Amino acid sequence: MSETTIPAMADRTQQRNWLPLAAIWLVLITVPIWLPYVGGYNALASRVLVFGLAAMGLNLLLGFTGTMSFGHAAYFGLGAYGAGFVLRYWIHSTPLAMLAAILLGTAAGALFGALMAKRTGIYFAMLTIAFAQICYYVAYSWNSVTGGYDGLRGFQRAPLHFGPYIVNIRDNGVLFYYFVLAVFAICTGLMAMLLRSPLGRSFIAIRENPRRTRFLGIPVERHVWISFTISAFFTSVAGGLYALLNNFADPTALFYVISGNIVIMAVMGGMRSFWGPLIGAAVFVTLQDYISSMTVNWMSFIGMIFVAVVLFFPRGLLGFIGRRRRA
Amino acid sequence: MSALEAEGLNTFYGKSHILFDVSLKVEEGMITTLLGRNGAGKTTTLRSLVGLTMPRTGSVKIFGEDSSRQPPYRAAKRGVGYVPEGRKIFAHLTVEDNLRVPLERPGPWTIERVFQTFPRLAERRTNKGRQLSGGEQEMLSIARALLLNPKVLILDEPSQGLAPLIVKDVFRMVEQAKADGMSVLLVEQNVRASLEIADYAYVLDHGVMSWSGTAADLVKDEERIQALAGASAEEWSFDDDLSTKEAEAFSHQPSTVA
Amino acid sequence: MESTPTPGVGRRTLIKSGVALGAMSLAGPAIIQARGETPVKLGWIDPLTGSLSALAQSEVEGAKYAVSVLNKKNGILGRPIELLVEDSANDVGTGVAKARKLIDRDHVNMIFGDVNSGIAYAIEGVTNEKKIFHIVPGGHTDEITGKDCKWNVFRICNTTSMDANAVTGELIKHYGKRWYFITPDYAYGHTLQAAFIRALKKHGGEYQAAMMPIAASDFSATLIKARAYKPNVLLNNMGGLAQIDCMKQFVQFGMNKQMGLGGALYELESIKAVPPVAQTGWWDMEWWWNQPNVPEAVAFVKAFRAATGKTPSARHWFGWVAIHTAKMAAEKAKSLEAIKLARATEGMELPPDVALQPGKVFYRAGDHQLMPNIFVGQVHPPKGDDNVFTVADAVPGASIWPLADTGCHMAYPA
Amino acid sequence: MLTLVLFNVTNGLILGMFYVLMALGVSLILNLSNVINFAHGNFLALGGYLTFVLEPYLGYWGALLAGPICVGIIGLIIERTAIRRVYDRDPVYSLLLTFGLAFIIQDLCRTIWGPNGLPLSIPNALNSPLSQQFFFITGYRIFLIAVVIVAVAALFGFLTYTRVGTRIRAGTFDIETVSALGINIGLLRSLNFAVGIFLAGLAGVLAGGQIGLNPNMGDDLLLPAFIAIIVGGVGSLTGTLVGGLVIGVASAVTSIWWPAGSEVIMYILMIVVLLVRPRGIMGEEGVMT
Amino acid sequence: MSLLEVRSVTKAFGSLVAVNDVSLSVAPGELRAIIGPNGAGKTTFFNLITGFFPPTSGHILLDGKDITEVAAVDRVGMGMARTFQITEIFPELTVRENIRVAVESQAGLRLRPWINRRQTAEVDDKIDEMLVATRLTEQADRLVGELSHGDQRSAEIAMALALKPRILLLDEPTAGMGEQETFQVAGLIRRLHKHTGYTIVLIEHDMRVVFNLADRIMVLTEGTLLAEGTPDEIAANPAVQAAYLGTAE
Repeated sequence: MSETTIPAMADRTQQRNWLPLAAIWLVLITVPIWLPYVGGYNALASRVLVFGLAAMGLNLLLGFTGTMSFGHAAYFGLGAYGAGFVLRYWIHSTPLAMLAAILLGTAAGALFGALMAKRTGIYFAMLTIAFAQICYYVAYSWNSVTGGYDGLRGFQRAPLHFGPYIVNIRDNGVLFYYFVLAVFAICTGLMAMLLRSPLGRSFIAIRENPRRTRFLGIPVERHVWISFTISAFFTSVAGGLYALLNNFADPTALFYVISGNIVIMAVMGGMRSFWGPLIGAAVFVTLQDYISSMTVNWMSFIGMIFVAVVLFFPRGLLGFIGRRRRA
Repeated sequence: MSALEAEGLNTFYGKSHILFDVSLKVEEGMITTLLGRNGAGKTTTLRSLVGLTMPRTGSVKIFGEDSSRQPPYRAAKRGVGYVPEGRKIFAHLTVEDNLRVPLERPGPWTIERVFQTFPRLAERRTNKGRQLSGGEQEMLSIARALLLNPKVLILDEPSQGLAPLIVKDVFRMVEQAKADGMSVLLVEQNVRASLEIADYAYVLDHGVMSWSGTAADLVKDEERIQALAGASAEEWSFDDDLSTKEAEAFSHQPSTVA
Repeated sequence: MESTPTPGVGRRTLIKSGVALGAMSLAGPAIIQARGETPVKLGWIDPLTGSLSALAQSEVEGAKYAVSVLNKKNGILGRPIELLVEDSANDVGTGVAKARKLIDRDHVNMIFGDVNSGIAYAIEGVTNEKKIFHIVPGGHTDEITGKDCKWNVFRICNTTSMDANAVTGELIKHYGKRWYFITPDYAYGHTLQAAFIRALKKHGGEYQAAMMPIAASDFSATLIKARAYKPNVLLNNMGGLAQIDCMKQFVQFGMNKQMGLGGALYELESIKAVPPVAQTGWWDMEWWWNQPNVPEAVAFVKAFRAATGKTPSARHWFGWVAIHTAKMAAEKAKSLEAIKLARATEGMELPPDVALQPGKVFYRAGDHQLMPNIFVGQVHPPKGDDNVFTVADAVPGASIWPLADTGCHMAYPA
Repeated sequence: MLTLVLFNVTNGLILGMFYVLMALGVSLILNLSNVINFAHGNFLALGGYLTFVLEPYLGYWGALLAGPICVGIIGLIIERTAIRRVYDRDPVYSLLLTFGLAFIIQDLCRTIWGPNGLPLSIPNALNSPLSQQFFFITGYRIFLIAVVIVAVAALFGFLTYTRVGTRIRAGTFDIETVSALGINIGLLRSLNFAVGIFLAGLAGVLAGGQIGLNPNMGDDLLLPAFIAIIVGGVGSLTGTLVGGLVIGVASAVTSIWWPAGSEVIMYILMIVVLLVRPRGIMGEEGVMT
Repeated sequence: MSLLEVRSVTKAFGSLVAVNDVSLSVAPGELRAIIGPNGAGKTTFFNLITGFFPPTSGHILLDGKDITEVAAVDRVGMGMARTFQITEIFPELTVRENIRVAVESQAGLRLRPWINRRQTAEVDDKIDEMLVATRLTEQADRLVGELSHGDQRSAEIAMALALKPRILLLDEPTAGMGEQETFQVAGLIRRLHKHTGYTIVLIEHDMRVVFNLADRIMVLTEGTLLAEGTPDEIAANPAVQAAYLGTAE
């Protein structure tokens, strides 16, 4: 990674202006109020958060550890299936569904990561695709459990129970959005904490200079593996939310195209900034949604946006802004 | 007219300033040597001349024609042959294929002539570059530059890591190039040997051109030569005193001699 | 491909959607609920991109044609019809998102779709949850009107079992009882193959089968295996582009000289995309344009050709029927409320100028499945324009798919 | 059973030919320019469609060559205007860029030529099986093999015996030194890109004759092409050749027992190869990572 | 007993023998310089000591313990820290952040996904100490990539020091530096050596640095040991002179 970058280490994040942060949360919290006025709808906002979380999860690996994965659909999709399995076969409990999503996705991430950690560059990236595609084919072929190509269906997210209080996220789209937002907030909080911790700093150190990092006594392969696993963890949370959002899980969520989309969201938004991937996801998801309603040629428009970002926003959308602020 | 002329080069790697207003001339038909200790900026100077590293300011002229901030192939097209440090042969290609890479400028040098001149390379023509010894690799690297039929030959530490016998061969080749009418810019750490064959010499020190003149003048200046190798170690007076804070900081470091 | 908005038939333009929606939301519910000029909004979701796009685009074309016809005749309940088309991109997640978008944002009155049974099924989850009247024009899986039937969902195309049952007799009669299946590995393929096997076993036949990925494009290995089995007939159950690819390789290997070819669906769109030698075998058509003895069909084909320059396929007919069903149901119920619409549609019979075929065509109350004729016949190279199929028999759907076999238990919300 | 295996091995080799043609193009571009071209499959489709357009004017044989050449020129233009700008940047940007191009080209094909797919008619002489025994070896498939062999031989000949080819191979190893030796590497990369796209176009024409044209026709070949490169070893074109044939055979043989596994076997094979030989079958230490 | 002992190591890359049967013994508290012309195998020798790659034959002992098979990263834990010929730093991080990574690694926090206030304070104190020791306090919050060469090198040494090593290996610490910077870095090394008694092994080209700092010098040419001795002995050795300046025929 030869580009000059925007570091995100504690020393500067602490001095950081809190205004942009407050703005982001203000925008997210007020979504259900203003969204209808700009032609949006709650499920779209939830989708943005879900993919934003997946892309931010991936970005821990891509932007902050400097390691490429083309296979994060595996953890996204396994998260979706994990949640789906619980709701479909076992118990109507949203928290347990999320727990299963995390366990399935993270376990797979840890296992595959361990098998790949010694590889680098394009070999690493291709192995990530390979493992993801194998998950895809398993989900595709194992009809009796996963529902095969048609997906796992016939389940619904369950309302949340807080003692005597019931929050009906099943039937109320706004409440479900806030549920997604709450999970998103916890996850981004964890990510921010991680990036300020010694472990997070070791990831950034690996990105900046793996050789130096190794000679500071940090086992690079093991830390890449840990980063991979943590990244899979966040992506699987997003996958679990995705299943709850759709009341559905299908093999497409494991397909390499989803991996590519997640990478593109991160890169487009700016993979060196903390919030960049969320911006990338917001742009990608809403544009795709809007343009595909207007013209069947939506792919051309999305494609042109990718090209334009590469040619005119060399650091991604947020990287561009961040750069100027620093200058 | 000079074969090569650099004027006020300032070159950076990222944010580090490497060359400070470096100027030099390579006169036609002469061997000019650029000397200096390791890390003085010799290689950077050469890279700036051929365009591999773009200087931030300054100009480069090749036979009077401005070629500042042009991609490297332009310099080569104008007749600058470059033998990079570390030889940089294509390890996975055969000797013959290595020789087919350079641009074919018209002139006396052809692959056949290379094989006549360097019979060792002819013997190993189907061997991969990585199978060659260091000396053979150096020959190949020089031959590759000669195939450009250059008017100026730039060599970056051709004797590096070679056995003395081979070093002699290399220097003979450089003299032969001069005899063939080429102008030569030679970067060397083998100071005495390079002064032996050079006409002009430049000394680069910490990115600044600190001396220039005829090679003969430099040969006489034993002190400067010694300094070039750093062999004459003048006593430095260090400020070894520590502030109390520093002393405190050091006291927390482990000590192997208790 | 046509992608420009047709006036009155609303695929919205880029500017229109943003501005109009914003304006509407700001103006509040008063405008939306104003009677008379407010259009009835029909949301249509189909895989306009991806391997099923040819079929999907025909359905949409048929629907748009129906909308343009009906809008000249008072629309629905005297209100103009606005058709909002969304691309599901052959992806379940996208399809579901589009359904939510049409319902939550665009406040459509009904939902239609999807060619892909899996997506159709997933959309049902949303429409059922939101209590929206939902017509599946072209997704075939049995369960949609079978054991997973829902009160708000009606289907126009046949179930896989209906298609399989209709053609089995002819296949045995013309070729024999040793069959080889090439079947796509998803719900549609599974149920279709199972239905065929049930029917074949009744006649004491034997078979072998290969399950292929839904979007497979190379069939050489499978065809090698098929030939080794030496069947009387090869049943190509693939759909869309995969079916076409399989057909081409089948004839390239000269296997058309060694065994028969047949199956449930070989749609007009697909037949037109293969070379003449592959235009062969015994198949079902869910609707066929060339019915010289049905004046309504003749008139429809003529008008449709004049309007679009195309010969209508079964997919066009699905679109046509779907929009008409919406109108008829709304006018019978005098409401756009889902429950009333569903009650009105149960048992509803299509008039001849909608059914475009002989006999009684109706929505069966017990499973919400349309009961048309299934046209069984032989595919052949064109004899004149798009005349690639000769009907041997028109089998009434109800006769081969009794309600008892469906496994549907219809339940309305309390 | 043995016949079945034999048939499938043969069939797999034929299948592998496609992967090889596709993978060699991807590999050329990756080796010299460090760009993973995700739009390669779409250039393949475009090549097929252009041939379809040119066929009425040039006849099949003329179009067979003209189509790929046209798509090569289109590739060249795209390289000169867009792709060259990402050479010196993090590879993820080339991913983003080529993903975008893939979307645009696919959509263009669908808009211009329709989603249905079009038949690319091939001369009748090629259109029947050669023998009853080896029925799956049709005249067309023999022709296809011949074209691929000629193309691969031409490519290797070009790379081995021409100076430009030698420079491309040298550039794979050390592009900077190549430029210092007087070679305009911008031009070299453009040419190399065009050759890679030409190969994609050729694959598109051949695939078009076999299964017809459709806008997504290259998608199924893209990942196998990457796998072929990885299995063979990045940086080695011979490796790519071997890798393509190996996964073709593996895929065909697997489908005897497990038709749905014909794709997943490639991934399993890749994982196994990389666990045993971290740089693929022919990969070398030190050549790219 | 010697702290570091290298017993006849050889390293071959294919047919090229970069280091040929070289032995070395460094006593505790010694400052040892390794010199030799470019391409003599000095850096390869260093890489063998630090475990960058394994030797073809021979053994390496730290404090009497055979560490030939120990991975590089674990040698750091055993008290071996190094710097590189081309400064290896985290250019886009500040000096403080660079050192923080090292301090936290040394403190055994490197796997910790959180950090509490007390530990943060401790880490900060150690960073400050390193900044003071290397005289970088004023540059603490600047990006390392923006510093002068000499300061970058000081930062790299600060990172190595933060590991609290028992032996410090410096590969050409003054390479590519100006006069003033060379003096600055040499001064730092000398202070370190003098005041803490660090065992230091360094490769160096600048003879002023070598002769002013080293207790003993070893000379490598063409991968073999040419000479070993005190600075005075080496200065008087004609073979070394020839190796360095070449011979005029």
